[in-house]
Amino acid sequence: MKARIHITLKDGVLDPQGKAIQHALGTLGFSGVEGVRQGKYIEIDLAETDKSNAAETVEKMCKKLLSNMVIENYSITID
Amino acid sequence: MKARIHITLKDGVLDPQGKAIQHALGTLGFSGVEGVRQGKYIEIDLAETDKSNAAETVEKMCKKLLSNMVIENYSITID
Amino acid sequence: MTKINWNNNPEITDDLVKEHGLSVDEHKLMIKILGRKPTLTELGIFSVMWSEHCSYKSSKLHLKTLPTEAPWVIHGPGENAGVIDIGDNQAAIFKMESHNHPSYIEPYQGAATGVGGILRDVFTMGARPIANMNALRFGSPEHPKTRHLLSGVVEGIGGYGNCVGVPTIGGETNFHPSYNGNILVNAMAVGLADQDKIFLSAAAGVGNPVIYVGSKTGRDGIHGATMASAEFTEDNEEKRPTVQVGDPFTEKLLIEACIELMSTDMVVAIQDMGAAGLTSSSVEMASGGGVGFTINLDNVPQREENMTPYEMMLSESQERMLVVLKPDRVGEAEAIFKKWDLDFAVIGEITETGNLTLLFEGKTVADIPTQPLADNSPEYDRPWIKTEIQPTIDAFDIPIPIDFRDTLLKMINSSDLSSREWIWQQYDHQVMADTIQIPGGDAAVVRVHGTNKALAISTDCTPRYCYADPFEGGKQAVAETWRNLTSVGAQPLAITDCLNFGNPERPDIMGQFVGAIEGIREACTVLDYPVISGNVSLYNETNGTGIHPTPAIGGVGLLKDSSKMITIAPKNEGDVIMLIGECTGHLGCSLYLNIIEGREEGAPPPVDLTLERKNGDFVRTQIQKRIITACHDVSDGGLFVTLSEMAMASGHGMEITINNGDIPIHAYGFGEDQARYVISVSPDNVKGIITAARDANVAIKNLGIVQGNTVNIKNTFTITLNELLDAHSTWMPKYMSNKD
Amino acid sequence: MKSAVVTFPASNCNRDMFDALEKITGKTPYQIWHQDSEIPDVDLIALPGGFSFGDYLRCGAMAARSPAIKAIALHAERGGNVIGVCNGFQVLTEMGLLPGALMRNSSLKFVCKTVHLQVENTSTNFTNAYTKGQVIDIPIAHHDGNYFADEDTLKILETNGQIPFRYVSKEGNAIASANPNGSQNNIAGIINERGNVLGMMPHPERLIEDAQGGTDGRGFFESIINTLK
Ligand SMILES: Nc1ncnc2c1ncn2[C@@H]1O[C@H](COP(=O)(O)OP(=O)(O)O)[C@@H](O)[C@H]1O
Ligand SMILES: [Mg+2]
Repeated sequence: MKARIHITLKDGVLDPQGKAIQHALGTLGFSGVEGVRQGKYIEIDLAETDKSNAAETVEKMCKKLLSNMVIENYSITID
Repeated sequence: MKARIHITLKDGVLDPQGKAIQHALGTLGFSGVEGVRQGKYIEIDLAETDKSNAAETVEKMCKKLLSNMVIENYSITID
Repeated sequence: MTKINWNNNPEITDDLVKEHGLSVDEHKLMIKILGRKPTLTELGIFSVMWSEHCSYKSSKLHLKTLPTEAPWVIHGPGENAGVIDIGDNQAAIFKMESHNHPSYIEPYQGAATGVGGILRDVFTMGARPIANMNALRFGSPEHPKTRHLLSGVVEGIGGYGNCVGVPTIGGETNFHPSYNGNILVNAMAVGLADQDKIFLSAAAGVGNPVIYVGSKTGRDGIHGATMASAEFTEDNEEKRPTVQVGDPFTEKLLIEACIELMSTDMVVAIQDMGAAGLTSSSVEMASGGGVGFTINLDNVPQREENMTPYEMMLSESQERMLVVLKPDRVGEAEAIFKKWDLDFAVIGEITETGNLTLLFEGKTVADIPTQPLADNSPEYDRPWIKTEIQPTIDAFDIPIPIDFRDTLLKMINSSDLSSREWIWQQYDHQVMADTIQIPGGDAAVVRVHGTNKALAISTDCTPRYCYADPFEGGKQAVAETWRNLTSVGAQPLAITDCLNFGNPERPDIMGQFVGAIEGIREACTVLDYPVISGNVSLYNETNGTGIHPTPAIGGVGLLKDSSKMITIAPKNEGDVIMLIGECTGHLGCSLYLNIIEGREEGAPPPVDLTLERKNGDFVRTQIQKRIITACHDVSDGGLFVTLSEMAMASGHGMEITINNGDIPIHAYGFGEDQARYVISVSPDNVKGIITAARDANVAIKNLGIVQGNTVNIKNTFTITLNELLDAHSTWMPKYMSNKD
Repeated sequence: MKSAVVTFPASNCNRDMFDALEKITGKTPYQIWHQDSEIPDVDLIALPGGFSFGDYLRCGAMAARSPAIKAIALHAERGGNVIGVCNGFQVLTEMGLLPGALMRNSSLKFVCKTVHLQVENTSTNFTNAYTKGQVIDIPIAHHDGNYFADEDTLKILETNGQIPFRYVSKEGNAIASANPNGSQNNIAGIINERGNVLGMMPHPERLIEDAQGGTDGRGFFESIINTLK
């Protein structure tokens, strides 16, 4: 199975990369950009064949390693 | 409108980060991890209200700045 | 006769041979060596081994003429890197290499993998890398790609070097339209080893195991020819060469693991997999040792599925090494690589056949005698024509500026002369805690860890001189590194070169190459400063326009007592500023002529090597005696720029009086005559140094004193330090923050 | 003083830290490999700079899940001193021994240069050899030194004197132009509430001899020695 994980910064956490992209888009002449946030996107191929088992495992992976709960949120999709 | 952009490495391009994450998951005791690829996830808030205009603009942004066409692919969703 | 598996083997047509970049004659030679037609894998192996990059076929003939010996040279060209004696059973090991084309395509990864590759050349010999340098040439600042390339290259060099924990301590950066379509990224690495623990690549010992360590093999950077032969492979997946991505984390582990391995007595031979990866490493190890290799490709650690022998042999995946071990030591070696989480596989063994024999899925897919493959590679004496000599420009024909202040400020605020701090701030130049002279001076200096010694390193080349006169330019590049090492008090010992030129099949370009080599040869001979390693990069051109000939030189020198090192910054108010060497006011090919008058013409300043040696030896001796307290050689921009740079570095102003005699003042101040140094000495030592100079027949002149916070050249200009600093420091940050 | 230096894969200032400790304390530090689950009884554990695990995923994240981490946390819990410099600081926040996180520099660029730091609190284990308000010069070299914590945490750090070092101008002002990485409140280093765990981005171990350009880093190690007297 494939797990797709989105890791995004929590609201209120400053995002230097997002800010820099927004600025760069402005200088490139793109107008109307009201906000940019950059996060991570991780794809994991799992040997597991049961969807709910997979979801549970990936949840643990996020908590234990993939995301830093002080500043980040995560969301998981399994397919 | 909100654009969600996924930027991933092209097939065959080495992904040192993904490799290291896969390894770390192994040491943490997660078994059955067959592959990990890490990409970027970018959210952009746009003033634009027309979906197809937005899509067109974001496409340009990807080509000009957000993705490195030599090694990366991108995909865009607008909502 | 070995049975060859002809299954899945396309017919080797003339077209296919051509697509592999081999000529008709080369094809014939290949068949003669094999005694039959090659397999596809063999064709691939021949094509990369005989490529310009690996075989030096256009340059060999001329490279042979370079001086490579001196009593302190332990290994000259021919090994992965050159080795010199620095006393106390210690050796400095170094080399410079180009990564031009990959860096143009993907600046970050191209530059990063360039750093990775040169580091491996150095640590494969048993050295711990202790310094990185980078010599960079970009197109004109106005060219739309320049900003992107500069930012990517610098980030890539930093991204790799910073992570592996080797300080990047210096380099050089030029901008010129001739590099618009073909930038140059030359990386140099310097390492340190004990002389009795230097490892070479020649394999030995029939039956000894051949080990693959590092990262897995993917389809990275496979020779462009693969594209053409994609239709011959089994799966129809798109086979365009993929960009090589650097993994500095793995490289760092590889450095530590290899150093640990080499601290034992298990290693017979070791070699990094550089260009043409598994092919060049195995062929060089086998031919160097006069033995054969049998490799079972099924055992090669692979990152991707269904890789063919052709792909495995031609892959340029990074961070890999090939090792020949003593028998019965595989277990011990494996434990080391396991500890560092690196791939480790026994992929073959040494045979007595002299052949590189490749097995794949139980069949022989290649069987090539390695000695003729490596040593009988083609060698060309390409036709060349001597570069036309440019007329010497008379300084009186160049207008005198109305406003010297504006002129100087304009010059130091230019792309050529402005501060490179924006670049080197992105490099960790202090990791390892031995950097005692950071970028910004003449040479970078690192201590030899745990000793009182230090190595000084400088990379130099003035391409506009080389273009006008390759011979004088070649001399000048060598002389400038020598001067820069001398300026910090070091004894210059040896150089590495990275010869970047256009298409050698054009006689004018070949003429530039030959001229530059002659110049390098002459300078190395007179200065006792041999070439111990190097690299040639040809075909640097786009749409038929070659780059400026750019023989980048990396020089290394030794300070036996690092406490005697000096910088370009005078320390005390009241110190006397003096000039060593003669001003003739040579404005031809100068930056003044270019920046202020918009002209790129004339003969470059001639390099009198005997004078260089005399003046440099004098300066070094006086530094060693602690008489000279600061020193800066005079190069780009001439005397006024040199004085300004010294003032900016010190935070003190200067009161200077120029006695220019018959020479127009602008030519005196901005001329680029060679063999000159500006020094500072304490007032007590002025008399003494003048006497010593007279005795040594060295020209010396009192220019003025260190004082206040303005640089004041009497009757010419007065500029405050703040104005200077502002002009010097802002060009690059401003340029780079201006996105387009 | 007995000390130990931890090495993670791709730590690269471990030797520098080791040498500094050896020179200043006169004793050879222990070396801890990231997979060691037991560590010797020492007065100080130092987590050095570098790019542990390539700084992949997040700086310090994988190192903070190493086997040696449990023992280090236990050492801290028992009141033992722990310092983390640069990557070591990132590991300490990822371990949760120090609050907050270190984000990408606001310039998005790696920055290596010498900065001015003001020593604000001299009553800590790590700063008592300096004088209050002293401005010292120390090199930095990092890509991710932009300190972030939520407002409540910041308030606590500020009121408890848990910010021993701040980036300042030569004159000692914590102004924006003196901030090399965008850190909140110009924070260069923080200390835990109990006062035995310090994380900082600048590298004191690179500045302990005149040949390195100064000795302003020494006070930091000398402070720890003083504390143990
Ligand atoms: N790409 C670079 N990387 C690191 N340092 C650089 C780079 N380019 C220039 N520098 C540094 O900037 C200073 C000035 O360079 P340059 O003008 O070429 O010196 P010189 O004229 O003495 O050879 C040197 O200390 C050099 O090491
Ligand atoms: Mg110089």
